[in-house]
Amino acid sequence: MTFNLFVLPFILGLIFLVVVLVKKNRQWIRLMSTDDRKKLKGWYRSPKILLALKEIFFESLLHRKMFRRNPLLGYMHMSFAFGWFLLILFGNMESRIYSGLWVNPPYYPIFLKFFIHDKHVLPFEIFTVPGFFRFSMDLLLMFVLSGLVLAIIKRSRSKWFGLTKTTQHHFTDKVAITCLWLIFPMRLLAECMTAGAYGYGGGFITQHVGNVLAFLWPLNDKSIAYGFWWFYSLSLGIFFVTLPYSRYMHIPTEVMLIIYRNFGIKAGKEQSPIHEIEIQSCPKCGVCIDICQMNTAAGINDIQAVYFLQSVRNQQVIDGLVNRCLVCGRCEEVCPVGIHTDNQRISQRNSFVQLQKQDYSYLNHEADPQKAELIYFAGCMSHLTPAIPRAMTKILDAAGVNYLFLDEDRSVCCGRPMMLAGKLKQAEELIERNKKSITGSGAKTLVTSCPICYRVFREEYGLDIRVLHHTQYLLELIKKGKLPLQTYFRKVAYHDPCDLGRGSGILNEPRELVRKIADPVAVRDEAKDAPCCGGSLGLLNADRHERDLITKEALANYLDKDAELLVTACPLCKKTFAKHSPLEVVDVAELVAAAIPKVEKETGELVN
Amino acid sequence: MSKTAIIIGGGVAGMETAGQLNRLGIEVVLIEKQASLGGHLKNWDRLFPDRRESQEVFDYLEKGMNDGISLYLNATISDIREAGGKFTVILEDGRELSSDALVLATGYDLFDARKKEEYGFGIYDNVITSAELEEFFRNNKQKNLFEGVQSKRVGIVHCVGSRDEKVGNLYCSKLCCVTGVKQAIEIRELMPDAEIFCFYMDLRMFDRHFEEMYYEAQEKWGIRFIRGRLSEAAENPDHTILVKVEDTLTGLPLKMKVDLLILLVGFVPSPETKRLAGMLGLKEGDDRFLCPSDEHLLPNSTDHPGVFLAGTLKGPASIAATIVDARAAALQVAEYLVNGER
Amino acid sequence: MKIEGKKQIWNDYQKEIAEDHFFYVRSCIRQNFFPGSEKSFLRIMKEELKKDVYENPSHTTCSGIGYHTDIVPFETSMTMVARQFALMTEAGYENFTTSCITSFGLYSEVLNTWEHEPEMEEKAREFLYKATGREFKKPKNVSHASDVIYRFRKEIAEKGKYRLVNKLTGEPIRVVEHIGCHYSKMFPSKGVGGAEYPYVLIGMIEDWGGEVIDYPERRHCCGFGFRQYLVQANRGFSVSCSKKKFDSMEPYQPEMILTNCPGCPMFLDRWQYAISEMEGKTYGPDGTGIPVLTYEELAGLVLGHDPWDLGLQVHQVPVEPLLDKIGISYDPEKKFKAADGSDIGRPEAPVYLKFYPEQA
Amino acid sequence: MKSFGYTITKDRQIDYDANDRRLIEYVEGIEPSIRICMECGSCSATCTAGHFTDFSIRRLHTLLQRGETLHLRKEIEKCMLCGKCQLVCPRGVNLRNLILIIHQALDKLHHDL
Repeated sequence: MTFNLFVLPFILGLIFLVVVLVKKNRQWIRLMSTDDRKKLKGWYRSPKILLALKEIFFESLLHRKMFRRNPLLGYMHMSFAFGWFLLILFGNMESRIYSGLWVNPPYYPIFLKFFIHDKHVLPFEIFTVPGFFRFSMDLLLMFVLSGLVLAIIKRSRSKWFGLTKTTQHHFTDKVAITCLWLIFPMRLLAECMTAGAYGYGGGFITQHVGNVLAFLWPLNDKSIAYGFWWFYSLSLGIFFVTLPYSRYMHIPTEVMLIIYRNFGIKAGKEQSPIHEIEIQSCPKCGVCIDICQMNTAAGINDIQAVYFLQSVRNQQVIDGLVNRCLVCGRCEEVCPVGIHTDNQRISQRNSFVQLQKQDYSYLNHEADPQKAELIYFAGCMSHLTPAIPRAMTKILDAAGVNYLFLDEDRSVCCGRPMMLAGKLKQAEELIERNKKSITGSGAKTLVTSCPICYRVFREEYGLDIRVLHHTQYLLELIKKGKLPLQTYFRKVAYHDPCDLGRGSGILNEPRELVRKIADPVAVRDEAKDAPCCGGSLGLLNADRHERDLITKEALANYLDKDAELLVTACPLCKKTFAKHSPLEVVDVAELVAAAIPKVEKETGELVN
Repeated sequence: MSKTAIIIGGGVAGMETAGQLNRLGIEVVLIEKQASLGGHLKNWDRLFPDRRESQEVFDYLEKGMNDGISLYLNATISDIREAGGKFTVILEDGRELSSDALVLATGYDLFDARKKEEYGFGIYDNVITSAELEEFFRNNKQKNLFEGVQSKRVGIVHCVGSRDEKVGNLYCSKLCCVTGVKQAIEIRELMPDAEIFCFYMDLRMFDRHFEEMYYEAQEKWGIRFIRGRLSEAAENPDHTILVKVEDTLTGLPLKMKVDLLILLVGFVPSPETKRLAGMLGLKEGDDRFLCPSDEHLLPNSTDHPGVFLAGTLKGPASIAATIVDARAAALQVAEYLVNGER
Repeated sequence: MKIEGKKQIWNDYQKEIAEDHFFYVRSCIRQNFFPGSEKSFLRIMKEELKKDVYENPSHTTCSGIGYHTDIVPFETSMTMVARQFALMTEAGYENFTTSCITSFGLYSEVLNTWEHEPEMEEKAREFLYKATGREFKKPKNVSHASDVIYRFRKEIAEKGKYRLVNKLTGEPIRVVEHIGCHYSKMFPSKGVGGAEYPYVLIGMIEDWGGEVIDYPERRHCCGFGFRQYLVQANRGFSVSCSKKKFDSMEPYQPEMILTNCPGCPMFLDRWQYAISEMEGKTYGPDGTGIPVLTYEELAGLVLGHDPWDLGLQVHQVPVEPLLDKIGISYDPEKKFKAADGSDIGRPEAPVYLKFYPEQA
Repeated sequence: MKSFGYTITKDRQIDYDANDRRLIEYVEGIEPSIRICMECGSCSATCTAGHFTDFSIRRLHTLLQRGETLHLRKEIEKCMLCGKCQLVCPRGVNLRNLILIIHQALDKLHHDL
């Protein structure tokens, strides 16, 4: 007999789940931009699918990244995901032994111990094929159950798992989690009871536990065991039905997300289906809470990506929450699922401010741009730190560069602050305006002192000339021998600005530059792990005390070293740090400018 | 033989000078025209910027009034004579007091707000002075200022009688600003839902903690500040006051109804000071306050040997500054009496 | 409002007003605006109060309009003022009284300047002598004609036939007073009651039985301000000023506006018409407007003079509702008849302001 | 309506009692830091947009405080959100957010204002 009525909840649930997932996936693909859809063409022939599968194995099943951040949390996720996967895999192989078929009805391996009672296999028999599988299945069940124990502990001891605040559950979440937690205990009980009632057919755990149960509970017979098979099937069925409407949707969506990502489809600044896929993929592991400076420095622990994404998923987004984020990219850097948390924020901000108009018609009266080979664009903020543009002009003059200081007199904002506030369309007008003066100058290179400008120039302007941050350009000048430098070995700590380091991946150039002139000290969090200075324009609604706390915490990263100077490469970082720093804060460009030896006018000799 | 000093005026400056001189072993005579000591201090409730009770300061000053000080209350001076470096002060009742030195500590008067007729003090029902408000605070600690009034909006007018050539006072009384901010906070404490406006020209928060108090008034208490001098006030039929200012920060004239208008009255020289200065031939400044012989180096001496000045008869000063000045005066007097230097 | 406070101020600002023998100078514009007013003053003074008032037909403008529009320099103005004083001196008078508020302000300004800068007085004497051969003494007493009526207000009340009381209800008539800017805003001590709370008109209203209404924009200018009115494009500013006053007084439901300046009654009266035509807005009950009277007209009414003899037919806001309220008898038929019985014509009916009884 | 060749000009005076204060109350509720402005004007002096036009965030804030909201929308449209104002503010007022919240408030209270 290979069918029983109790398998129906499981079967129906599974069919329902598959239908919903297929529909959802089709919907996502339909709503994708044509560009994104094109990327998916012929996916099955593409080697990218293999890379995707590999990533799925490591991330969706093994949870490798999560392991690195929090082993306990990683184990919990792995035991569920990988354990369940192995149960299915081994179950299928085991069921083949008894049915002799490669393809069995899906319920068959799941409920195998109901249908098959093989008295020839002993519980500890591991060197025969059926014995090995029976032993393994029990072991795997224990593996999954150990994850369950951790999950239960996590509900009350969330801090052990890095979550400072337990997330709120919806009704469907509650139903799903109850079913999920019931699935494996029910399976265990059903298998134990069945093995106990028959006196054979169980594994090393199920058989022995079953025997004990049969002894303790003489009334036990096959009908009670049958009841547990029903419970088991119901738990599975209900879990499958509620899954698409609960947070467990992250299990299937993450798989899709990995596939799409491997085909180059990413969450941008504007809403798209991939945003929803990312949001659905969040497993609420909470590593974004630990890393967030708003939390660690200012004690603000209800705005982190996990909560923000949840509010989007529940359609309870409020602007106050969306706007309360540095958009520093630190959580994006550590997210095990690879969610683009910054763009998620910006796209949500965008949906709040889409209809708000800006009017820059007053810029129409500006004169035509001058011509030059190289454009130097200091950026708005650099005008508040005049030492930076002064250092730059000194350097450019010393190197004999033919340049145009585009915003020497007055500047049009680069547009990134506007984008960070979600005003994407509105920023375009500023971008067009600046583009006109940049391209109109005929320059081949654009150098900027501001990482905020640099990032938007690169990402949004679509310029066909070289765009460099001054750290890159200065290094180039030095390497070409155009800048004679004297070194003075002062110990300095280098701070990576968010938009330059994490945001644009410019990590080495400033370091190399610093090494040429000074003596950098090692700091705790650096490069992509560097903290945000707290001045971020991405944070829209923090009060000054909260910002101060963030700045002070960030400074601590550099202060307990024997550094004499704090070096950064961003006017905003410089100005923000200067408020609290006991060390002098300078830009790399200032460091370079100071290292240019003076030239004796008459003799042409270099003097110190 | 011990030397004697007569101190005229029993306010903060007079009391502190008397106490200090007495502690230095000098015989002190203190003459006060009123029935009790303390002067204006007795009318204030709490002092800026820390809002301590004025009574505490008075208690300290009173402790200095020991047996070594001969006190003449209700005493008005009819004449002062001088012979051979000795002063004889003749009281109206004929008593004669003599001394080796004379300290004038006759203080100031508050500007009579009636002189700013356009503000309607004494005419409109709900226009009061900052001094009246202090009196209210001192006597009715828990009472609501606006019993029976529906909406609660208070206007506080800075520079009433100060920086005003039209009433003859070109000078800044300098303490009205901080008083206004202090009183604004105190009103807010009594009435948390009141809307409070200060009408100012500049906020002269010159002393320690003053600026912080202004900041607190804005941040914590939500006091609003409108830069513009009150031009005129009118009474509405419901007895509220219509104020008109230029909101100089927007460049627009502004009118607003307030339920209570408080006039921050400034310092003016007292007629009694003028009368005594006349007897002694002391120098009066353009602002009509008395001038010491050297504002930087001899701030308590006069060109008249043996005659000294202490406190606010030289111009507006806070209580803290007055006490410092009184101590300086005491030292100056002692030096004169011991070494004969002025 | 604390009346004691006001009384204190009124006590502080009392001025000396001559008792008899007045040298009277007229206003340039009032004879056109409200021609009955000056006539009424002379009639009251001479016939009712039996005072000696002298007018010299060769007196001229004081030049105040020119002075305040920056056309006539001060030196010229003070010489013209000196000439008026010379006429007074020649006629043997010492008490100078003016019909016009701006004149009153200018005479006060000139005398005050001479007091502080005697060399200016010398200059004026020299200029006057060179130009006309005249010499002068400064007047002993300078008053505005409203000061004089104020001084005799109680006598007028005694002789009066009417009181400012609503005949039907017995309630006092609610009056807002409007003082000309040049009366005391320049020299508070020269006006009865000072600059902020002038008493000159209030005294009349109180003694004649009315109730004075204070309102927030009481001090605001009527908007005449020579420069505003003389340039047509600026008249919008003038009318806006008047409108500000009307809007402010409207909630108090005044039954009448009393004035003591040549320009104010003109503009407070005519602008009510202009505003009604431009914006459809009227201020009195049932679209009738608020009647505006000069103090001479009001004194005449109190004394029982015929309204049409007082020239009330040239008012734009109809006065009949007010007359009816007080119970002053008049013949509606005579309103547009001259003294000789001939027809003087009728103004076109306004669209919104109810001017003719049949419009109401 | 008749024309006499001149018009009745609207009073320039701010009528505080007649003005609608809902906007400032909304804005202040979300961004209380605007209370501590001392009207120094450094924000407007450094303003990127202010270099090209008469946009003044200081004046805009003052007018908002007085309930003068008629031209507010047009004014804030000139802002580039660069954030310099906030950086120079000696009192730490969150000026950039002020612009965003005014936008938001105008949208939310749109029907009533």
